[in-house]
Amino acid sequence: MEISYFPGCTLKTNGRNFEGTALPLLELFDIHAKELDDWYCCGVSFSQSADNLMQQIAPIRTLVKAKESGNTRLLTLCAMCYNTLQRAIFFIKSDEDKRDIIHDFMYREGTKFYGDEVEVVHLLTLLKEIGSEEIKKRVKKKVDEFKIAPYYGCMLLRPKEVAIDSSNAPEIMEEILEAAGCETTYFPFKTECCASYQIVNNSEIVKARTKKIVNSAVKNGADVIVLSCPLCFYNLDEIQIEIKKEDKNFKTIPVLYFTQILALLMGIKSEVNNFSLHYIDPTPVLKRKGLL
Amino acid sequence: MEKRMTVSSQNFKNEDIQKLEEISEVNVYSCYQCGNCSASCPAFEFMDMPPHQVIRAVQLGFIDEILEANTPWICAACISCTVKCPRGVDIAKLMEGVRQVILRKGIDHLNINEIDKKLREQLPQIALIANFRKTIL
Amino acid sequence: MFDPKIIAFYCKWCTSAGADLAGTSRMTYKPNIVGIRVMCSSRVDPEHILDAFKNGADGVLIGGCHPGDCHYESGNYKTQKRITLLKKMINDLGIDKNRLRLEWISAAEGKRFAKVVDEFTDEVQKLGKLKI
Amino acid sequence: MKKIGVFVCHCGINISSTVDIEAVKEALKNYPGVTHIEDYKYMCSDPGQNLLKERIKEKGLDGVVVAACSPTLHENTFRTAVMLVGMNLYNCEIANIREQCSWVHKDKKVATKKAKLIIKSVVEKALLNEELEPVKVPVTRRAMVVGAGIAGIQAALNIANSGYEVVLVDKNPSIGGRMAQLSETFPTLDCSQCILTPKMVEVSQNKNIKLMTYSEVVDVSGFVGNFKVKIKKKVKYVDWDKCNGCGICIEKCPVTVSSEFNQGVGKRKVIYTPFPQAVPNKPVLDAENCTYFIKGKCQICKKLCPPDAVDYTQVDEFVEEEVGAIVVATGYDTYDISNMEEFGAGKIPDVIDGLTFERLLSSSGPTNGEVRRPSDGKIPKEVVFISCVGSRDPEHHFSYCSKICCMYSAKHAMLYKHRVPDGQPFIFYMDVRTGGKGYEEFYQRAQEEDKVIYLRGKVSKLYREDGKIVVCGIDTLSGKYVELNADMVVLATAIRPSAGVNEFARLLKIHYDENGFLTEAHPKLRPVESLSAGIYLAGCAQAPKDIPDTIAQASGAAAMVANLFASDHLLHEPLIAGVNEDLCSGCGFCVTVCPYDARKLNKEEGIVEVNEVLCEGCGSCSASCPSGAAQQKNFTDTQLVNMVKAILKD
Ligand SMILES: Cc1cc2nc3c(=O)[nH]c(=O)nc-3n(C[C@H](O)[C@H](O)[C@H](O)COP(=O)(O)OP(=O)(O)OC[C@H]3O[C@@H](n4cnc5c(N)ncnc54)[C@H](O)[C@@H]3O)c2cc1C
Ligand SMILES: Cc1cc2nc3c(=O)[nH]c(=O)nc-3n(C[C@H](O)[C@H](O)[C@H](O)COP(=O)(O)OP(=O)(O)OC[C@H]3O[C@@H](n4cnc5c(N)ncnc54)[C@H](O)[C@@H]3O)c2cc1C
Ligand code: SF4
Ligand code: SF4
Ligand code: SF4
Ligand code: SF4
Ligand code: SF4
Ligand code: SF4
Ligand code: SF4
Ligand code: SF4
Repeated sequence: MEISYFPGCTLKTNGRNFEGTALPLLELFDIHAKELDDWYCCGVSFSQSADNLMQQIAPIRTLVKAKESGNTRLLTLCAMCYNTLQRAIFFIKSDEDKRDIIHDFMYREGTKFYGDEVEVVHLLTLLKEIGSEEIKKRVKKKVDEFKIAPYYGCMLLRPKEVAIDSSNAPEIMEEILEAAGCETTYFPFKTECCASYQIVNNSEIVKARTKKIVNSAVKNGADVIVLSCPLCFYNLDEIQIEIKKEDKNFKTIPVLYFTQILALLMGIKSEVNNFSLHYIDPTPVLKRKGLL
Repeated sequence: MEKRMTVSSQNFKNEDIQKLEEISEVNVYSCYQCGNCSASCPAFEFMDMPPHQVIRAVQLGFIDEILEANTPWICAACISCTVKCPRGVDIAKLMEGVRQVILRKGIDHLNINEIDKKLREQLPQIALIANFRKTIL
Repeated sequence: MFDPKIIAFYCKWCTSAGADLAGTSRMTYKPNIVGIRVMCSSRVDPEHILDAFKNGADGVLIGGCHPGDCHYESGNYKTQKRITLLKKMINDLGIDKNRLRLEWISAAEGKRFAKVVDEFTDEVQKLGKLKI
Repeated sequence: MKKIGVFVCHCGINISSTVDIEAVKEALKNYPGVTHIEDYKYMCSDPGQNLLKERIKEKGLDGVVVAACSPTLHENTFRTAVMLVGMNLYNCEIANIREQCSWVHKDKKVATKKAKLIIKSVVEKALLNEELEPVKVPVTRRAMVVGAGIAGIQAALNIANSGYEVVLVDKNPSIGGRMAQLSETFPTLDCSQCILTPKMVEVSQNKNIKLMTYSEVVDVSGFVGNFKVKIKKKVKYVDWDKCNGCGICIEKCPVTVSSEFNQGVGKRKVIYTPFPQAVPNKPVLDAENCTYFIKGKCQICKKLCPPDAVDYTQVDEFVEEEVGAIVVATGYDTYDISNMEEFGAGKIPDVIDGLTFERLLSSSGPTNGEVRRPSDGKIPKEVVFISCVGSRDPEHHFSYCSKICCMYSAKHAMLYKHRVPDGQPFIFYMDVRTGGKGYEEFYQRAQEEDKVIYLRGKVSKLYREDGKIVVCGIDTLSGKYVELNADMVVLATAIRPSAGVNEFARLLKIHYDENGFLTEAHPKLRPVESLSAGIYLAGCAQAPKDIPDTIAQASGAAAMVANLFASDHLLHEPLIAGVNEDLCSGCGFCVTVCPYDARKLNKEEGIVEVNEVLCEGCGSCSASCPSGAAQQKNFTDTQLVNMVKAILKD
């Protein structure tokens, strides 16, 4: 099966460990993620002002490319891309007047977009559709007492109309990881924001957030945190180093993409993990648990 | 913050308030001040004025306080507040509105050159782009 | 703009009470509709509807209780059957079937009543004056 | 032609501000049949009614049309007035130019035009109205009360003490409802059982009350004065006629399961009564959990029962009752905490709901009234009470206020403090609603004497950490973020209509609102009646309410029943459908559409016959009759067609 794929900007750079593990993983299920020939930056943060339609153009152009690709589904890995594209679809569907204005603006491009032509799916949703049985079948390694804290952050869960699972108490990552034989841990901070792009001008907020989130994971016995957003990844991973500098008692914890764990369990060669992109080295714990 | 304020219907006629309501399309009068938005906000501790007080200030027409507060710039557009609000107030959208009202006065909030070079190289692109989109017009 | 004439038959127990609620709640809706209160929507004979069209109505609205809520057990089901049949028939007579509408509106649905009236009036307005 | 008088009401300015009364009068002055037209400021007032009566006499009118408010409001008023001067009440018609005209249109021209059309069409109807006399229908002077919580008990006792028989039905093995589960009750803190039990005993001893517990209504037919109700008596596996209530079976049954009455915190046996003071105090056997039914072995209860009352071969039994009136008092459930994801969705053992806390407080409860938390039986030292859980949250749950939780949370905090003097209760609230006699004083006492700390804000989430429950929220008064490490959390969950009541309402053909609460006939003026004659509402089935309000409404419903039973027959609206024997071809179409079997085909004569008592006047037969033989009185084909024409003429 082929599915169109929108990588977004970061997966080609900081997020190579994410894409690198996700795509081979899908191949195991005979799903070929075909990157769009041509795509635009999604804009990352969805514009919320009623009168700023310009910012909607970029994601819509990408969706038009997806429509032209001939596949009806567009796969995303990055939570932010998922969010922006999905909200663009929701926006186009829910406001006819604004849709018309956008169509007028794009008239030279010779195409229109109504929102029903393509469906944006996140990898987690896709894996859930594939189902536990199929996931189980492909697992090669067994791990014991490896406790994973799945962290969702914001963009997969909010606003409600784009949420891939319950906004308050999502379970989808747990379901998939447990199907693959992992143990997940109760983690009350799994849906809390890491402070996102505030890393650029106010890293103190990110520090405070990460400290709360990491402490909670550690307290609940987690060995690693897994997630699905390159920005959360950076915020939770790199900042721990900064926190550690200030607070010697702070206990760090490795952060991984959920696909990295699945790829290791399914026997995909470990090089795709690009462990050099991690700030807190996850290899010791992975070795201890027999995954490396 | 001022300790005394004169409440008057004149406050609502303020141009910025009207623009804010227009840009955000949020009906702030739905809010019954339960504070759930603030309690869910990841940046609460860093804000001059937590989200529920921003709403309150819009309800009463105290626009200057809002424009001066760091709140909209601290907001991470995480939408936690919006999904929690029992009355369906889209606070995240209102925050965007406040940012836009200020930005459209020609006041950018961020000077790209001020960002630490090392940080700039190290950060994922999505962090930078998201930030630019919220802080410069 | 064209001012359509719309006749409505309301069941006393639901839609007429819903219309009253729209009134007590001070909602507003388009004024083209004039209602006739009957005991049950099933009192409405297809003949009455045809008669209304013949006499110059541009649209006819029937309001009954929601399925399962009929005051007379099953009146609304009968109405539904009759109206479905009648819609086919008037279409054959050259009257657009959308000029006839059946809606379930309960006594608690004042808002819905107003909405239905506005929507239906718009629709009939778009269809223009009925010519037979 | 009849002489019709038209009376146009201003309703103060409610009508006259949007309807040009003079123009209306002008337009109708020469309308065929209208011989007199007049306006007045308040037609329903005494002078207004007198005016109506005077003119009928003076002008020799044969019919009147009052153009005023909705007929649901004053049709009765005006019809009563005309009858006083000898006019048949069916010669008085109402044209609704207020709710359906002046209040919904702003433009005076448009509203005036519409008012004219409405009045003209009603004049057409009045012109052809027949003089009718009400049909006399006998009343079965016997009532049924469904639901035997405090509402049902009170209604049943009041009706029974007025001298009428009552069938009291409850789906549970015992009567008492939720009140039996409560510990002490606000605002006086008297013990719930102590004030309820005497009433329960009174029910069991009252000769006029026929008690059917563990029973459900499965079918209802008929109409006011003459309902037929089919009741399923659920299988109990105990022959209650033989059982003497000794309780040996309960004591000896070796299997225990979690007790519904104790909200799952305590245990009960498989053969059980829900609580010791149950009425009737006879057990039922829960076959689902019984070893004998599962494995075919045990039979201890049967073997040990002195009068041999246990009977494993029993089956459901169905009985029919005839009653003239029905009181619905099916009460409430509380919103299940599994719906509250941000509060742990019921997965955190020490986060419980209010009813569970009542059981912990109750001296006859699973902890004998000691407040011990479910997870480890420890006495909690800091307890957080959260109000408005699921209530006042239109985005995620329900928009309404559950009305009693402010008060019971204050009560809970207070009682907790009395049980655990070194403990500290906290209440998160958004508003405190204490509208009731002595209620605000009760709230003040909770704060002043028991030092309950009120935090103003909605809790955003809570989670477990180190054996505590961390409650996160904001105190909007201080503007500070609050984190509270609690030992136990009590959620004041929304009051919901009890499960299955909407299906039941459909059986009865009464309405319920978007939240599932039963709809009263008028929100202010008829709060104890349903829209269907002869069916009354009491207690939380209609809306959340506390015990005093429940009792008041239940007594009101009982008074309505007694009112209905005051005479031995009812006057039935004569707007029925007859048959014109000359026109009837005996096709039988009308027979198949009539929902009440009011029409019977007389095969010999080849025509249909109508039972006037059974006909409810829906008019369905008239619409289906191909020959025009079945005409509904005062809604004849000619009348309807004339009304249509009157509207379309200009
Ligand atoms: C935690 C809590 C604390 C409270 N504390 C107080 C207090 O201190 N003071 C106070 O005044 N009020 C208090 N209340 C409110 C009080 O419980 C109610 O006002 C009262 O119980 C309502 O009585 P009811 O008869 O309407 O309903 P219920 O008590 O619910 O009775 C309904 C009965 O109908 C039966 N039933 C339901 N459906 C059917 C059916 N289809 N067929 C047959 N039978 C059916 C049920 O089995 C039940 O016996 C409290 C409520 C809660 C939740
Ligand atoms: C400003 C205001 C607005 C309100 N708005 C609403 C509303 O919107 N909706 C609503 O539901 N409720 C409203 N209410 C409440 C409503 O007015 C009351 O619930 C209702 O009027 C109470 O009726 P009653 O018969 O008990 O008392 P009353 O209306 O006070 O009637 C008592 C009668 O007894 C007579 N009387 C008194 N003493 C004696 C005596 N010794 N001998 C003989 N006769 C006596 C009096 O003359 C009077 O006629 C409002 C109240 C107020 C004050
Ligand atoms: S959550 Fe909604 S209602 Fe509550 S304070 Fe915030 S905006 Fe107002
Ligand atoms: S969107 Fe902004 S204001 Fe709302 S919770 Fe997130 S950071 Fe706070
Ligand atoms: S009769 Fe109706 S319309 Fe006239 S004054 Fe009375 S309430 Fe108002
Ligand atoms: S037969 Fe069933 S109810 Fe009786 S004692 Fe045994 S387990 Fe209990
Ligand atoms: S042992 Fe027999 S008589 Fe005694 S309570 Fe049980 S069933 Fe009734
Ligand atoms: S009674 Fe109080 S706690 Fe209950 S819903 Fe109303 S305001 Fe909330
Ligand atoms: S009007 Fe006709 S159909 Fe309706 S109840 Fe009477 S006889 Fe039956
Ligand atoms: S439908 Fe009309 S003609 Fe046929 S049996 Fe009934 S009354 Fe007679």
